[in-house]
Amino acid sequence: MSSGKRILVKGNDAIGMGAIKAGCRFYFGYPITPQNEIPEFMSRELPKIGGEFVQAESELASINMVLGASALGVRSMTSSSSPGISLMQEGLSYMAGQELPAVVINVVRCGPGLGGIAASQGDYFQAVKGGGHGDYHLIVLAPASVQEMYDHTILAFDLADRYRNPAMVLADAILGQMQEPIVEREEEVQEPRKPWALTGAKGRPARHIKSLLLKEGELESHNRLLQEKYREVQKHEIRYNELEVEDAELVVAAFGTSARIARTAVSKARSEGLKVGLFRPVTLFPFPGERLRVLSARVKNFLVVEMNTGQMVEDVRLNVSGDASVFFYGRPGGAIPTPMEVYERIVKHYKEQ
Amino acid sequence: MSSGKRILVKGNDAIGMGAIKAGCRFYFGYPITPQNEIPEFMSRELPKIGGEFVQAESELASINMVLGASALGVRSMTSSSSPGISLMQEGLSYMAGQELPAVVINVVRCGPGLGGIAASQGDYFQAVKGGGHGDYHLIVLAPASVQEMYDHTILAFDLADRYRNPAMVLADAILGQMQEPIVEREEEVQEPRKPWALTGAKGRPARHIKSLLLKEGELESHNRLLQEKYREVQKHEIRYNELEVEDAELVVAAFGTSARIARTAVSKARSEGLKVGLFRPVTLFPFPGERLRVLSARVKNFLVVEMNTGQMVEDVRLNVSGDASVFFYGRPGGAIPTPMEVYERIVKHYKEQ
Amino acid sequence: MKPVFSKPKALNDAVMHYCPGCGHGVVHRLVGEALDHFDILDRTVGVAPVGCAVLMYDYFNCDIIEAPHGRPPAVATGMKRSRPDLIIFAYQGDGDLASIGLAEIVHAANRGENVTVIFVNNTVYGMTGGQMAPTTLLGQQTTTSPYGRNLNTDGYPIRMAEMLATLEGTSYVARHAIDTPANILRARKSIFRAFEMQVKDMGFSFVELLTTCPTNWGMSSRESIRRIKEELIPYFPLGVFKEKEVADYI
Amino acid sequence: MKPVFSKPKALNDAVMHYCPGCGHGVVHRLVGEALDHFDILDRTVGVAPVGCAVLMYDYFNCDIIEAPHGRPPAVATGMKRSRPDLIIFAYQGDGDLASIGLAEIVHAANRGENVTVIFVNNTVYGMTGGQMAPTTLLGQQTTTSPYGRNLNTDGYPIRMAEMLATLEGTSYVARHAIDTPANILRARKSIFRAFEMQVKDMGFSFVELLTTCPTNWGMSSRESIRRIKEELIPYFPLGVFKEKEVADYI
Amino acid sequence: MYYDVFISGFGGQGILLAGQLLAEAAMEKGLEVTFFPSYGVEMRGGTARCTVILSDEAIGSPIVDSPLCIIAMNQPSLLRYQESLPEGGLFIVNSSLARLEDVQRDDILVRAVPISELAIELGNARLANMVALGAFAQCSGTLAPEEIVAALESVISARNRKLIPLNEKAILEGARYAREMPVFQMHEVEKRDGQTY
Amino acid sequence: MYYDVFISGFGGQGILLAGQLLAEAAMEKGLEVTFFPSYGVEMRGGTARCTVILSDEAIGSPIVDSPLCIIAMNQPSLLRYQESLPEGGLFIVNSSLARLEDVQRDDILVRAVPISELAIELGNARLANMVALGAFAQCSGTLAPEEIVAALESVISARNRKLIPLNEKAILEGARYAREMPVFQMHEVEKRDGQTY
Amino acid sequence: MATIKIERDKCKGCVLCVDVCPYGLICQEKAINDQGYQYVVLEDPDGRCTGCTLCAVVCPDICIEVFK
Amino acid sequence: MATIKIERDKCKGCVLCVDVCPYGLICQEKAINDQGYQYVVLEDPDGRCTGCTLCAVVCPDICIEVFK
Ligand SMILES: Cc1ncc(C[n+]2csc(CCOP(=O)(O)OP(=O)(O)O)c2C)c(N)n1
Ligand SMILES: Cc1ncc(C[n+]2csc(CCOP(=O)(O)OP(=O)(O)O)c2C)c(N)n1
Ligand code: SF4
Ligand code: SF4
Ligand code: SF4
Ligand code: SF4
Ligand code: SF4
Ligand code: SF4
Ligand SMILES: [Mg+2]
Ligand SMILES: [Mg+2]
Repeated sequence: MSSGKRILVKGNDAIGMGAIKAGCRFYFGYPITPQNEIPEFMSRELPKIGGEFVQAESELASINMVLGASALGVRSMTSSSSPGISLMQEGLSYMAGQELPAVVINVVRCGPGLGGIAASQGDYFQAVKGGGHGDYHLIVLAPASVQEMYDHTILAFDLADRYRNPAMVLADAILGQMQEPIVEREEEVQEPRKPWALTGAKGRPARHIKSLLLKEGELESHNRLLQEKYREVQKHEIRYNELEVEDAELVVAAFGTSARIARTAVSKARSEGLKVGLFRPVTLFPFPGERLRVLSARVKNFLVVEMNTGQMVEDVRLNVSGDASVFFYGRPGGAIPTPMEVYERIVKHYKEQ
Repeated sequence: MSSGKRILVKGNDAIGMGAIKAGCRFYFGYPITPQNEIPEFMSRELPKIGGEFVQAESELASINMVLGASALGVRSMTSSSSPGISLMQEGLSYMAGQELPAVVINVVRCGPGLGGIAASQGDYFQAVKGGGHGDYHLIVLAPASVQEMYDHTILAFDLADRYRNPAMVLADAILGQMQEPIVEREEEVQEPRKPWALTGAKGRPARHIKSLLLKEGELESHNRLLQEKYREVQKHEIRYNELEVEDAELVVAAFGTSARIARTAVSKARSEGLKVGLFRPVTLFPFPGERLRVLSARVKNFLVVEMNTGQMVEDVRLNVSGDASVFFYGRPGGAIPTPMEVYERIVKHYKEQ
Repeated sequence: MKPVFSKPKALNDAVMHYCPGCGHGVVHRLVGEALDHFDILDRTVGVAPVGCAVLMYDYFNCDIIEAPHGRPPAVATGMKRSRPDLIIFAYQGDGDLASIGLAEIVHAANRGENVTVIFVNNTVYGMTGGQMAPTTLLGQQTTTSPYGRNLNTDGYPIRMAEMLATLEGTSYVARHAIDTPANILRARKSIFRAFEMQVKDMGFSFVELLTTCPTNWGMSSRESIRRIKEELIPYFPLGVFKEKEVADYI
Repeated sequence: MKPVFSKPKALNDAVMHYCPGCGHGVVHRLVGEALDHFDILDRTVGVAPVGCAVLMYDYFNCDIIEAPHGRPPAVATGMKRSRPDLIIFAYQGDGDLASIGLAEIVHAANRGENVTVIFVNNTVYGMTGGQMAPTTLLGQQTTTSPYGRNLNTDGYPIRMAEMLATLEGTSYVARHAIDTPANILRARKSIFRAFEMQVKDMGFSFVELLTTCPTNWGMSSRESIRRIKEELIPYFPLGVFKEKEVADYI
Repeated sequence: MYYDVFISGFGGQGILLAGQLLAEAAMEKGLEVTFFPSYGVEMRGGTARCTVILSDEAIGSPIVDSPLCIIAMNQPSLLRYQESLPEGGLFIVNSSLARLEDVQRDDILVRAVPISELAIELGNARLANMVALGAFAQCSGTLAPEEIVAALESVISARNRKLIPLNEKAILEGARYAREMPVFQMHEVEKRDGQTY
Repeated sequence: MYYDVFISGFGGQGILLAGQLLAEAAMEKGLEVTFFPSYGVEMRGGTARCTVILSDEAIGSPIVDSPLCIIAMNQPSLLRYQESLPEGGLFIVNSSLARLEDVQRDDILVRAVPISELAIELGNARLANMVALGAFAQCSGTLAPEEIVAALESVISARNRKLIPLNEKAILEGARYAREMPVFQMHEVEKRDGQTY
Repeated sequence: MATIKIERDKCKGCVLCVDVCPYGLICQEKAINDQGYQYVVLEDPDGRCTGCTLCAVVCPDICIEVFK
Repeated sequence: MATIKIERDKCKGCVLCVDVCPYGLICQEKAINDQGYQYVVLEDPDGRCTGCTLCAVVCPDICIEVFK
């Protein structure tokens, strides 16, 4: 990261800035709180730089506009929040099947249903296990600061293009609404060539992008190739952060805003002499399970903190070794676990050891 | 089950028959292969008995028509297949949030995207972990015969009403298209009273059904009540089938059509002297994890067979004890694992013990 | 002295959350008066949209359900088909009805569902903070048309009443403005007529109301009322576009 | 002797999977001829629907993408906005366009997207085995209207060309029949005109084609052709409903 | 008792009806039965296929890789499916439309029946499916031809009730032909273990 | 160094701008900072709230249960939020619009500043947010009033540039008042451990 | 004789009623109500109100009742 | 003089061309082609074909080429 000027930016705006920095010139979206600043930013900025902002008639239309733009090889994106993202599930499954790269932002709010507009992490499963039909994965990034809202948006474009796969930035209402200093990236973003894109069949045979594969065995092979690709992603793109896990007796695992809250709790615990560490998955798919496996060879207590009723905790359980204990603390429906509450759980489970 | 006359019925028709037996008089749906026999059956039969068949303009409309009908306290349903079910995710999240009972049939085909029309189990995650936004669960039943297509449809209505929650029958193209003898149920189905239904506010205060909960803490409490309900469901409604697990050294776990295929493989293995059993979850949510935990105290080898790249296997892993080995064999994209393939895996992993 | 004008019984006494001068309140009252007039409050179920009127269940004394954004016509269809004895009305904003829910309104209308739809057109997304709606006028600045709605990129404001009137399935289609007392009384008459159509099993009835959104128009209530006359009515003409005399039903 | 009628270069030699007498083949040819005529094959991207024409990428020599059911207009919008130099056409069936994709077609039309939409109306869901479409005629039996389409429960057959013509955003709207040679030649002219509109940046163009589905109509090819004249055209009148002379664009 | 049969042919040959009738007959006999048709997009291709499984126990897999019997009603089916038969499997070939000389396997039982010709002799090519079933009943020994005849009423729609006698005749004719079939069409095969069938 | 402050008042009082200015000033000083506003449906209710966190280390939770300082710009805020303060917390009260006698806590530091009156004296009630910030800077000792002034340019839009001097005056006036504030408004409190602040 | 009753605490001070009263009988107060709005009141010392209901018809918050 | 060429293996025997030929020059065969359809052929011993292209215009399978 360059040592440029720090500027105070709202999380949602940082996403818009990151997208433009990444070379995204085509935004398609439909308003929904708490991410309206993204379409608003794009509607203001894109026309200035020769891009196009289209307010789609719905999230269904948004994702399909993105699908179309992406098929032509340009970088494009959409953003929404939980109910709107649910409406995109068919389109996301198609894009995964068609291997189309694009970036989808989910500034998660609380559900189920209309729920509310407060922050939540209730869409982890949907993002990570595949809310649409069929065997596929999105690449899922979980920023935890406004700087990362910017950085992850750029990274999402890069990963999406590298793996020809839709990538999702899974933020939440707090990250979308808060302001923090960020430093903009100075180096140019490199857009890869896209020899698969539809550009008109000039001087080459016609190309098709499709997910319907009717010939015997064709769809199975395609699925196996997709799985192969996901394994590649798992091999190369796992990212996570750690804080004082080296000597930790208990490790708190949390992503996004929960990790920020947990960080405060962990610091307090450390300051009171408890050997506690923090493990933050930065990529949710690929999930840093291997690292958890390694950690759990030594650490026998994990506390997973989420703003939901327990979703990532399943992936933690799937990965830690059999004799490690995995505790969970979460609050659903827009309630935010406080640092104090997390601290109390740390103390509780630390003692239980 | 009564000892009535056996009749040869197609799986999809059995669903229609079950629905009508259960008292469902309102069907809303949009055509999609491989479940078209369901709307076709309903369009033929419902008008004869004073019901209504509405061909909705889309799956989005279908699920919302069901939402409306269900809110008035009547039994109603929709059916579709994978891409269409993806389009229902917002509506399902609303219905779960609003605690509206209804039955949704997913005759799964292969994906992702348009994929194909062959059978698949690629929508397990979507059905079980929640393809929509927020923390919620559907009740998910996995029939494995045409008789169960009939029975489970009735059961789904009962469970949906009992818990005020949408219930899904997760079938697949094979179950939908095949014909087997079934025996129709003779006893009347009891529909519970629905004191929460919207029926016009005659002689009582007006009622509202909603999922938007804006007052401080309200949505969190609502979510906690929902979780409480899901725990009740887990306590009372777990169903599974077992075949020769008592002395088994290796247990094959599979649901739906996979379980049928596995059954043939298990019989073959048994006939050759291998101590192999079969474990079939009948309810996918609630998942019979506890029983797996118990089994895994003794059985140390599990082979999960699915028509996908590995979904239910995660729930098996989450539940068996730490030192049990869980192997997986699956084929995605409409390919069907053959009994012989499964048998070979059984032999392989049996030896690995 | 006797009261000659009071709050309809269909509405309760809660303070409404709408902004000062917002048109939703008047429309609520007119609907309430219709429910009183036909004495159908206790067999009516309303369908609330997602939009500023999402909280309408806090104000009406009838059963109400919340529909996902844009889907009230589908929800209303599911209801009316299963309980044709109930009176079902959907209340929708312009984002809800003319944007995300376009397919649902057109198809419910085309099927001639015997329900009543009240369509509140304030040329903007009120609830989410003033983004462009399909009904936003050309040149109108909103938070997502910061340089004014541009026909090259954003297309034309859509006229729903006219469009629905062309469908064979609609029985009653009208547009009115919630600005002057005279226009409000005309709107009232149409809303009454719309419910009457349903009570008489005459099929799909639809009333579009041009209303103010002072907050997102960035205007005082007074200026907003003026804008209806000066800008909205010229583009969205008022009147009854269609009125079937007999039901199509066989 | 020189060939005076050959397969357009825009189409390849594959045997098409359509049933004998199916109208899709003729429409493919007419679109192919238009691509040849304007010499745009190498800068055209087609959007295939989900419907019997989903496999059109096996027949056209231009780049083609498969859109989710009903969403071709949105996919086409995403494409044209990002590469306005490309020629984008969407090819849709009546289930695709008039049922599940109604919001997308109306909004793309209303935004005046500079794309061409070819709408194949065969009054039935061909691909899925003959269920009722929004365009199914009253009384017509289909697998989901086994007693004939009933206006009380199923509503009216929807006339898309007329509806879209009422939108300010559309530049060219026509309906033709694929039955007699004369009608086919008229359809050809309209399809050419529709692509010409796009080539000249004139905005949204739309051609509806009445075609046969012998398989699901349960008729011979011959009877199907007769049905177009006897039943379809009386309800779906032919003609050019709208043709802008100059683009609206500023 | 367990038996599975795969029937394949052209779209118009009544393949699915044959499968259903067989399934119905077996069910009426008290057996467990599963019938699985081909469906959907495949139908456009003009081929029809189905699998019927009969058993006196609960049936496991409804899908069979290697059916004990295949009925090939036309040449493409003969070519495409003969490989699927297990050693010793029964291959009933409609020799009116498929060339026996294209059978490559010498480890299976082939029964060549001029199914279409027999049907045409009975007065209607569309009776081929019934002739085939009769032959199948006879060759496989799973059901008596009469048991299949008995199920006709349940499978044939009321409208076509008057056709039942003709169908009955066709079934019995197929059975008769198979019973009296010249033996040269029975390949003598050797299993790898040396046993002779 | 770590400090967090919660500002609450009516919609029109410029609460969010105050928070942003504080955040900007702290950032320009080189601190880490997080600003979190209330948003959305709540806005319709006519209240505005925000939290600003300053620190010389990476900031953890952007949400604070118990902020070290609360600025209550009106009576509802005074009533609703005083409970959130920790022992010894700083409570800056706009005594023009909130009644000091409604402060129930005796374990916190209360600073009563007639913020709105001071703003009106400066010529415009809308300067209240700036006055409040000046007072906050003075009382909390987190930033110098001048450091806040210096950030004005970054936060105030070009269109309103000419208002900067007036805003500066208001900030300094708030700081001055707080500096010279009569002492009787400082509650002497005893912590449970007997220490006196 | 006629008059109107304005529910003070429901009034949001939009002044739409003020504008339509043919006799200008409704005035906005400086003071604010519980909701924080400058509410309106009837000022009709001479009993000129005709009970025409225009004010009530336009009031979005349905806080005017008319008596005659 | 004119004639047409029908691609036998693409023809699906829909006979739409048969119906439009003004001179009835196209006939359906009893035999079937590779696709399994009874294809059509030109029977124009007297060279009456005018190359009017009507048959080609209606052919859904684009299997008629016309020469003049
Ligand atoms: C699926 C979905 N998309 C978007 C939203 C966000 N949203 C809520 S209300 C609304 C539009 C409100 O505008 P309108 O329908 O015109 O009603 P108004 O508030 O103007 O009365 C939107 C986009 C949502 N709740 N759900
Ligand atoms: C979301 C979704 N719903 C339903 C389907 C199933 N489906 C495939 S094609 C089709 C309709 C085809 O009819 P039409 O659009 O009229 O095209 P045709 O085949 O008649 O040319 C349907 C409902 C699907 N693929 N995806
Ligand atoms: S935002 Fe607009 S529509 Fe919503 S309540 Fe306020 S004035 Fe009314
Ligand atoms: S089903 Fe109908 S539309 Fe589809 S290919 Fe056959 S004739 Fe054409
Ligand atoms: S009733 Fe008429 S006269 Fe009386 S105050 Fe209202 S508007 Fe004025
Ligand atoms: S119209 Fe109603 S809300 Fe508005 S000022 Fe008058 S009384 Fe108050
Ligand atoms: S070109 Fe004309 S005359 Fe010649 S065969 Fe065809 S239709 Fe007949
Ligand atoms: S129209 Fe074409 S496909 Fe049909 S019969 Fe004639 S040549 Fe064959
Ligand atoms: Mg609006
Ligand atoms: Mg069609």
